[in-house]
Formats: sequence, C-alpha cells, structure tokens
Amino acid sequence: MAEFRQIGWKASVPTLVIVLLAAVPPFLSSYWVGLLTQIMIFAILAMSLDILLGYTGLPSLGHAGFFGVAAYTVAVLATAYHAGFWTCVASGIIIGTLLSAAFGLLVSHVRDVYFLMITLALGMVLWGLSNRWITVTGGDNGISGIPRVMTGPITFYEVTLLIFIGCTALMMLFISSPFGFTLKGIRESESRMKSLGVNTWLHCYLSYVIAGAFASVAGVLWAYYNAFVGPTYLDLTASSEVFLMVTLGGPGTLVGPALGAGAIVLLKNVISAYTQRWLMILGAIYIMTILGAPQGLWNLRRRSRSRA
Amino acid sequence: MDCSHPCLVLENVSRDFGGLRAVDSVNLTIQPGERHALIGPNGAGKTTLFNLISGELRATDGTISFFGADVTRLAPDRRAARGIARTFQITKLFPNLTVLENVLLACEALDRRKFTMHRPLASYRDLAQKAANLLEAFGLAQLRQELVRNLSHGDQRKVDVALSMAGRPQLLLLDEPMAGLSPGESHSMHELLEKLDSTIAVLLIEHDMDVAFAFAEKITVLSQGRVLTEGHKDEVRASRTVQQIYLGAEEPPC
Amino acid sequence: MIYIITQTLNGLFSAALLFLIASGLTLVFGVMRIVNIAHGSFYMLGVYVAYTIVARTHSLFLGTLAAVSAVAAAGFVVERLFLRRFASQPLAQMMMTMGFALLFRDAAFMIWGGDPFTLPYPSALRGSIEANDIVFPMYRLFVVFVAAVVGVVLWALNEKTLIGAKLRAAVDDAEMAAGTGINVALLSGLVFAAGAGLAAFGGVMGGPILGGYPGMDLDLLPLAFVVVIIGGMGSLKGALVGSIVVGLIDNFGKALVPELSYFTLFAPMVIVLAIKPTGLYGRV
Amino acid sequence: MKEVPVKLSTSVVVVVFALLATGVVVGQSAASVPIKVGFIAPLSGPYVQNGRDILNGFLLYLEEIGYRAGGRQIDVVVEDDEAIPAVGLTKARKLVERDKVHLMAGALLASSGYALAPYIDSMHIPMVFPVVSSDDLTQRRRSKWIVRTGWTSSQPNHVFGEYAARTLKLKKVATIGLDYAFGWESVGGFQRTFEAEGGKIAQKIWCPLSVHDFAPYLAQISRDVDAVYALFLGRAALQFMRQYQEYGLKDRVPLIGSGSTTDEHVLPSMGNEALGVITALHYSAALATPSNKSFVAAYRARYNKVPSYYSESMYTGAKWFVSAIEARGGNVEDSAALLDALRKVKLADLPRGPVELDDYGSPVENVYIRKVERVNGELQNTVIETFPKVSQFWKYNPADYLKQPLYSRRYIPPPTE
Repeated sequence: MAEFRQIGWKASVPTLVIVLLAAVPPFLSSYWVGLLTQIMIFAILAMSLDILLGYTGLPSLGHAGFFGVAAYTVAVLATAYHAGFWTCVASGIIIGTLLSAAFGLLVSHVRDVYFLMITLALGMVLWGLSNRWITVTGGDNGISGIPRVMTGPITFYEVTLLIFIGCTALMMLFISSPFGFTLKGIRESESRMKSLGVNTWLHCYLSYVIAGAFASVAGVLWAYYNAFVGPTYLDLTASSEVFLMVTLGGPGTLVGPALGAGAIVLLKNVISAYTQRWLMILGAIYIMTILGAPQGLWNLRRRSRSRA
Repeated sequence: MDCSHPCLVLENVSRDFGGLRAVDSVNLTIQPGERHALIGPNGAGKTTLFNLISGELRATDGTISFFGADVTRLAPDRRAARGIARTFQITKLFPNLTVLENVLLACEALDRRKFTMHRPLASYRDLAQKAANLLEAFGLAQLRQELVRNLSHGDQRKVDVALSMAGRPQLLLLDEPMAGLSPGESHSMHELLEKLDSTIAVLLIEHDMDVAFAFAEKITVLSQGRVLTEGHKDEVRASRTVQQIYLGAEEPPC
Repeated sequence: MIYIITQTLNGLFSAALLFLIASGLTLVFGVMRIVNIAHGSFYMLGVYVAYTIVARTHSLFLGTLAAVSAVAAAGFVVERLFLRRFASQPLAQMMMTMGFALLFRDAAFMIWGGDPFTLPYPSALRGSIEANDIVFPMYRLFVVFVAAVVGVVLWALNEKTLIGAKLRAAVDDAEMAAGTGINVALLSGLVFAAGAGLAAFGGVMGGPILGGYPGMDLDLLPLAFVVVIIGGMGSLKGALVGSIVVGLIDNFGKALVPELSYFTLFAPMVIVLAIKPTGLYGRV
Repeated sequence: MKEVPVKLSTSVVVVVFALLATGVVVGQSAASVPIKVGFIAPLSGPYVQNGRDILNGFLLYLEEIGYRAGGRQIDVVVEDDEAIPAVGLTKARKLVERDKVHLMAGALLASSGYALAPYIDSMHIPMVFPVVSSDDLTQRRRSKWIVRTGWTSSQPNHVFGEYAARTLKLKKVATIGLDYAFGWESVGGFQRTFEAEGGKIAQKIWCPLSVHDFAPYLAQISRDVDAVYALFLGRAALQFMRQYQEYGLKDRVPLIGSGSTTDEHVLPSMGNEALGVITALHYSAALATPSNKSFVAAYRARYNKVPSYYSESMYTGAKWFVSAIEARGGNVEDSAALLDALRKVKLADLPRGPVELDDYGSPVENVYIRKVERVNGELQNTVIETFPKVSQFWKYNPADYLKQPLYSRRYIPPPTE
C-alpha cells in the first residue's frame, strides 16, 4: 500500500475510480445504477460547496438554493414552455449562476457565523419563493412530468458519469490553479492576504459564483434524474445535508466531499430499509463525525500518513 | 517611480476609537531607502499608526501619501499593490500551509496571474523559482515542506518578513520583528534586516532600544498618540524628554 | 383602526413568545458563538415534558417547573459533554447541534408519539377581554406580561449583578474574561442551560395555543434566528427590539400580503445583514 | 402504538429472511413464492402521525388475513418517504428495482403522488393510492397504473356545498384554509355547488402550511357571514379550533368545514371547542354499520386509539388489492392483468360503506355529513346525513367537467347554462 502511494496515488486513484465507475453498470441492478447516479450528482454538489466551505472558508448554509433554482428552471422551461433539452440545460446553469452572482454581492463581505446566517436567510427566501410563487413553481406540489431525455438508467448513468468526471476535473484544476491557491490563503488568513495585495472580496465573490455554477450543474442533473422538482430541494434540511456530506468526508479535499456524498446517500437508502430510526442514526452521524473525525474522514487518513 | 516625492508622507493623521483619540495629528515623512524606527511606550499608538499606513484602519482625519499619490482612502490590498508591505506584531501567516506555499502565496499576490483558473499553479516555473530564491535569501530553504504552524517562533518571524518582501515593496513596515525571539534568533533576524535591499524604506516598531538605534538613522518617538520627538538618532538619544518618559532607568514595558 | 389595534396586539403576543425563545438563543450566541440549531428542540421538549407532567398532576405550575428544569439540565449536559470540547470551533458546534436536533426530534416521537396536543389554559385566564369590538384573549395578554417580566429579570441579571457583569465581559471577549479569572467554562454551561430553559419556558407558554406536534422544533426556530440576527447576536436589547419588529412585521405581513409571508420575514434580515452584518445592537 | 415498531422490525426480519429464501429457492413454483408488496408513507418528519395511521390500517388488515392471499404468503416492505417527494421516488425505485415488489401501496401527500406517478407508469407496477386525493390524478392527469381507492378532495365538498345551501340554509360563507392544492380543491368544490345553489362565498383566506398562530387571519374574518368553512388537518386543525374559540368567534359564527378538520386523527386531542362543527367526508369512525363497528373495535384493540380516515383508507386499500389478488387466484406476476383486476374490484362491506371505481379509476362511494358531538365522554363525528354513490364528478357530466380547469387558488366559475 505504501509503495502504491509513492508511485503517485494522486493520479492513479481517480483513474481507477473512473474505470470502475465506467465498468460496473452491466453488473449491477438498475437500482444500484440509480443510486450511483444519485451519488455522483450529490458528489458534484458537495464538491461545489467544498470550494466555499473547505477552500475559501465560507460556510454556506444556503447552497442547495442554487441546486434547486437550476432544477426549477429546467422543470419550468421543460413543462410550461416545452423548451428543448439544451435550452433547459443551458438556462438551468445560467440562471443558477446568475443568481449566485447576484447573491454573491450581498454576502461576499460577510464572514464566519454571519456568512452562515446570511446564506441561511437567502436559502429561506428561495425556499419561500418555491413554495409561494405558485403560478410558476406549482407550490407545494412541485412540478412533475419533466420529459425523460435519455432512455434507460444506464444511459443516464453514463451521461452523469461523463459530467461528473468533467466537473471533478474542472474543480480539481480550479483548486490547483493560482486562483484556487489564493482561496486557501484567504481561508488561512484573510487579513494577511489583503496586506499582501489581494482583493479578498473579489476572490470570495468569484469563488461563490463558481461554486454556485457547479451546484447548478448538479441541480440540472437532479431535475432530469427525478423528472420532478419540489420545494424540499432547496430547504434548510437539504442544505445542511450537503453541509454534512462535506464535513463528514473532509473539507478542503474534494475527494472527501465526494466520499461523504456517497456515504450519506448509501446510508440513507440502505439503512432506512431496516430501521424506522433513520433520523436518530443521521443525528448520531452528525455527532460522531464531529467527535471522531472533526476534519472529516479523508483528512483522518492524511493525518495518520503524515504522522507515519 | 516618481523620485521627486518622498516615499511616505503623513499629514495630521488622526484616528478615533469611540471617544478615544489613539493617533493624534501625526506628521511623518520617510524618504526612499530610509531606515526609520518608531518607538514609544505601550499604548502610544504605534501599531494603530501602522494599521493606518497599511490601510487596515481608515484615518479619521489627515492625509497619507505614498510617492506623492494620496492613498488615504485606499483599501489595504490597493496599498500593497502600490508597494507598501508589512509584518504583524502577532504573526499572521497561513498556518496550515507549508513554508513554500506561504511564500508562493505572497509571490502570486501581486501577480496578475493570481486570477488564472485554468492552469495549475505548479506549471508556473517562474513563480516557483521566485519563491525558491526568496526562501534561499531568508535561509528557509530547508524548511520549505514544513507546515508553518509547526515552525519555531523565530522561523515564523522570518517567514513573515519573507512574505512581505515577496512583492518587492517600496516601503516595509515591520511591527516588532524581534518580539519574543531568543537571543540567537534575535541576532539572526537582525542580520537579516541589515541585509534588506537598501533602496527599500523601512519603518520599524521596536522595543529593544539597542536594536532600534542600531538599525535606524531616524527615530520617531510616539507617546499617547502624538509625535513627541522626531529626528536623527543622536538627537533623539540626547533629548531630555525622551529620556525621561521612555529611555529612563526603567526597562521599557513589553 | 380596530383592525390595526387587534393586529398590533397579536404582533405583541408573537413578539413575546419570540422573545422568550430568542433571548436564550442570543445569549448562547453571544457568549459561545454557537449557532444552536438544537434550540428549537429545547422549545419542543419543553411542551412535551410539561404535557406529561400536567397529564399526571393536573398542575400547570408543576408542569412548567418540570419542563424548564429538565430541559435546562439537558442543555447543561449537552454543553458540558459535547459542545465544550469544540469551544471556538463554531462550525463543529453547529454540526453537533444539528445532530442533536435530529436525535431529540426522533426521541420525542419515540416517547410521545406523533399525535398533536395542546396544554390546558390556566383556569383564571380563560376568556377574553372585549372592548369596542376588539377581542383579545386574556391568556395572550398574560404571555405578553410574562415575557415582559422575564425581560426585566434578564436585564436586571445582566446589568445589576456580578454574574451579569462576568457575562458581559465574556460576550465582549471570552479570552480576556478568562484572563481576569472568570470561569468562562462554567459560565458557558450555565448560559447554555439557561438558554435551553428559556426555550422550554417559551414552549410551555405557547402550549395552550400552539401545543406540541412533530416538526414544531423547526417551526419557530427560523423566526428566532431572524430576531437574533436583526437584533444583533449576544444583545438582549437586540433580542427585545428584534422580537417586536419581527412579531409586528410577521403579523401585518401575513394579514396584508399573505402571498409574501416568507419574504416579509427573511427579506428584512437579508437587508440588515447586508448593510450591518452585526445586526442592530451587535458588536463585532 | 408502542408495539408497532416491534411488529415492524419483526416483519422486516421476515422480509430479510424471505429475501434470502427467494435467493435460495430459485426455480420453485410461483405459488410458493411470497407476493411482495411495497409500502411508502411518511414515517418521520411533520406528517409522521398520518403516515403511522396509514401504516396501522394496512398492517391491521394484513394481520386479519394472516398475511395470505390467493394461496400465497404476502411480504411487506415498508419504506419511509420522509414526506419528501424526491426521497419517495428513490424509495419507490428501491422497492421496484431492488426488492422486486409485485405491487405498491401508500403515499400521503399530493406532491409525492404526482412525483411517483410518472415512474410507476414507466415501470408498469400497479400501485394503490389510498389517501392522495388530488383531483387531477383521476381527472386531467390520469395515471394508468395508479388505482385510487380513497377519494378526491372536491368529492365530499361538492355534496357539502349543496347541503350547506339547501339544508343548513347558509347564504354567505367565509372560507379559511391551508394554501395548497388540497385546500384549493376542497374549497373549490364547496364553492362551486354552494354558489350554484345561490349561496355566496364572501371571503377566502389562505394560510401558509407553516401557519401556527392564526390570530392575523382570524382578525380578518368578516363577522357578517352565516358560517365559516375551515380546511385544516393535523396540528393546524387543533390550533385553529383552539384559537377560533379563543377569539370569541365560536359563539358568533358557526363553523363548518372539510372532513379533515375534525377527523379522528386530531379529534381526540380537541376539547369542547370542536362541538357542533359540521363537516363532510367519505368516512366517520362513528358510522353505525356492522363492518365499521368491527373495524373500529379491532383497531382500538390493536392500537389503543380510534381509527382516523387515514387508518381506514389503507385498511380498505389493503382489502382492495387483496381482493384483486384473490380474483387473479394469486397470480400477481402478470401485472397488466392484476391492474385490470384492481380496477374491477367492488366491495360492499367496507368500514366506509360500498365502493366501486368509475371509468376514470376513482371511487364512487358514500359521503357523510357529520357533526361533532360528545358521546360517552368522547368526541365523535356523528353522521347526520348520508349521500350514497357520490362520484368525483358529482352530478356533472364528466366530459363537461373535465373541460373546466382544475380548482385552484383563483377559482374560475364554470359557465352557467
């Protein structure tokens, strides 16, 4: 194992994962293929939140908002206006990104708990909108009947996998770029970055917009995957679950949040069949994560490695 | 750079905190390449003055100009871009990053390429080279892979100065670089400061009088937010008031 | 006119209830910087405990006493055993309280089942005051009065007593306070317990009108956060002003523009935060 | 109530073993392989109580028949949708694609119902909707594979509107209700027939689902109406009743409403404030028929509480698909034929009375006008009038009816002829 890492697991592990992901569908039931699809969608969402939470140090509690808005955009355009597939996809991503660009103006000067609170408030506003702007969103009933664009779970899985690989690659490139590196500096000491000559507001703002854009991509996928959109997509529970995925997996690592997404989706679907106490288990996961691995599971591994 | 102007000019700069006037009508001029020390008892407003110069705080009154340009209302990052760099009394570094990464951050901070999102940082050889040179210059090359939070206090101070030098500033503000250092560390820091590029103006806050007088040729004494005396170190040393309130028999408080 | 008076009175009742919940939240926030998501659970547990005791003893007083002390004790334990280890790690603490919120919710369902209920009215406070077509229930007036008393007591504790002085020192700067010999750890535990107790008390006070039901823990929590944020974290005065502002806006907003009921609340909060992130009376 | 989880976990164990068993005994004849039924309802979250009631009714019936139908064992897989449609959809996928259930039952919320429908149709799995009452599921957006055994929101309200005008002699009514599809459809149905009989809806007040303090809405109710029609359920119904009395309205303006407002899932928690409230629904636990009496007795014995319409709904739903299974002689593998059988079921001795499906797959059943009374110290919905064989289209021609838009927040009166 140790030698394996020395060869450069950084390149080999993702490749291995991708090969595995690409190869397994024929061996799995459609149910598992569906779950894997879900995991990848939430992995994109969790990684996008990690750009904010883990890299820039901005704890957003309203991140599901962009995910939801993108999904709603797809749903509204596809059902009420019968727009074509590409129009829906592009609009979903663009509207989600524009929204994050607008919200970013309100939040980028705020930090820490205040950032948490203002993003929570914005999330609630979006949730309120999805609930109350009934003529467009269908209110509590949501919007169903989004046309299926890809036949069969395997096709959808493969498309999701491609997008997942694309998004992951882009995000990895992003965080390894000079810009992404600056974000880490802001996380570590914003005032020092300022005194070194970095306009930290602008960097935070851009990182917020970029995270919103990736969340929108996930939202578009989710809309097509379920063929349904409802207000629960962007409520506080949804946002805090993404938050948990990132924290559980390991903020500031990208791999961690993806794993966290996988763990939560799997637990949720596998365990809940055997117990009525899913809420309690989820609560225990929150608490035990903080107690046992406050930096997330993936960072546990890194810590033990650096100690060795 | 326009050489007809002094490096830094403070005119009647004041700063209020609530009812308290922490810095009171300070006038100060620093020429390019000048070595200048700022001394005064605790609470004299030295660090506040630094914060006003570097932009962390906004002046309540007065103007600050840097090579003739008014920078009074500029944000800290804009001032840094113009060539004002600083260190902090309590070191402000990037604790969970390595020494190399710390320096790299400083190297790219004033580089337009910090906005690049589509290329890995590692692919910019020149930035890496620049960082390596800097580490070499500050004797930190061996420590490049250490996390900054694991460094000794003295090494952290060195990193601090290295960071502020990365942007090739015109004016360097050093806030008690020796504070809390062991005699050995203090000595090597002193050597390091002596080696700094002589075209850079340096403004130093220092409690250790020997260091201050050894380093600077000009001294400003601050007390209760006001400039008490300013002048060549010999004049200041001779000043009776300064001796009374500051250089007296007592050790300066730290 | 009658309409305005009635809605104002209603608004004051909402404000009173919100103040009871938000004052605890803001204290915890101020002293420990904890975004306590489990605060709504304490509010919920208060009603449930009171319901159990009232069903056995038929005494509202005993029910209230039991609810407040039991929930305060639970709060103390949670702080002592779990949150304390993560002092000055606001994110870890928030995650933890999220976990507890889920645990408490499921536990309440396991113990008490999902049937909604209401607490009985105190017999002396049935009926309503009527004057010129303005009808206002006695009990609601009573709640406004009680909240005012609680407000005064909290204010006196905070301004006039030693523990209040220590508390203010801790809100200002916990490190500095610790340096001057204040036992910040114990203080934190007490504040957290008091916050939980206040939330439980709010739950009991609202019990005859709002009752207890699954999901109530998340019903008033967002409103309480809005109050705390508008008022400024850690400021009692802010909690008071915030409660009144939110109570009135909520009531008039619901009555005048029901379609926008979510915005009338969260929009002011976003605006306050965007302009003055520390809220009306908050310090940095 | 307390025993339910125990029972559940044992049935889960049964299912696990059954799963293993099916794996082991591949190749045996279909008849000895259990029939698998998937069940979805909110078993956590704010709607947990309703979800529980549904599950209780479901299990009660299956226990009565010893988990056997058509000569085969019935295995149940229970899943919680947390009242979140997307979760419900994921759980449905699990039930269909992993557990390979033969048919499904459940769903509570309209949102879940609409989210599930396209998937159910695409997978060709018959599903029984015992509760979801959104009109359009059997009207303008019919689903082929979903069989509704419950009711449509407007169904009892069509009856009630006419009754309010003709029998209660009301002229002006204000409505107050929850602001979502169930509310709009119920109030819409009431308004249509009430106004057709010359009545007038003077005022409509909508409260968001998150409402808990009704004061701002109560203050708006006009004192100048003959009655207030209230549409609530669960804790909102309880709070509304309390506060309606608290503000002195109960003595001034009589209260009528949708059946859910005084349904037995919340009635036992109410006090005298509920007395005299008149509502309409397709069920009442106080129905004096033999089949209902024995159902209520069995339910009380098993769960120690009075059954709500939610409990009855899934009791009936289970009975419904069991009769279909019996009709197919236990052959559930042919899902098209099973669906056919489900649509042809007619039951006369249900707790709620006789039920059959119309051409659109929606029940034709009795609607009861009920009045809350205290009998032997307990509140109950005493049936004061029965309207037999009510269809979802009431007395209207289905084709004309369907040309009308669905009842929504903005009520559009039908063209008068």
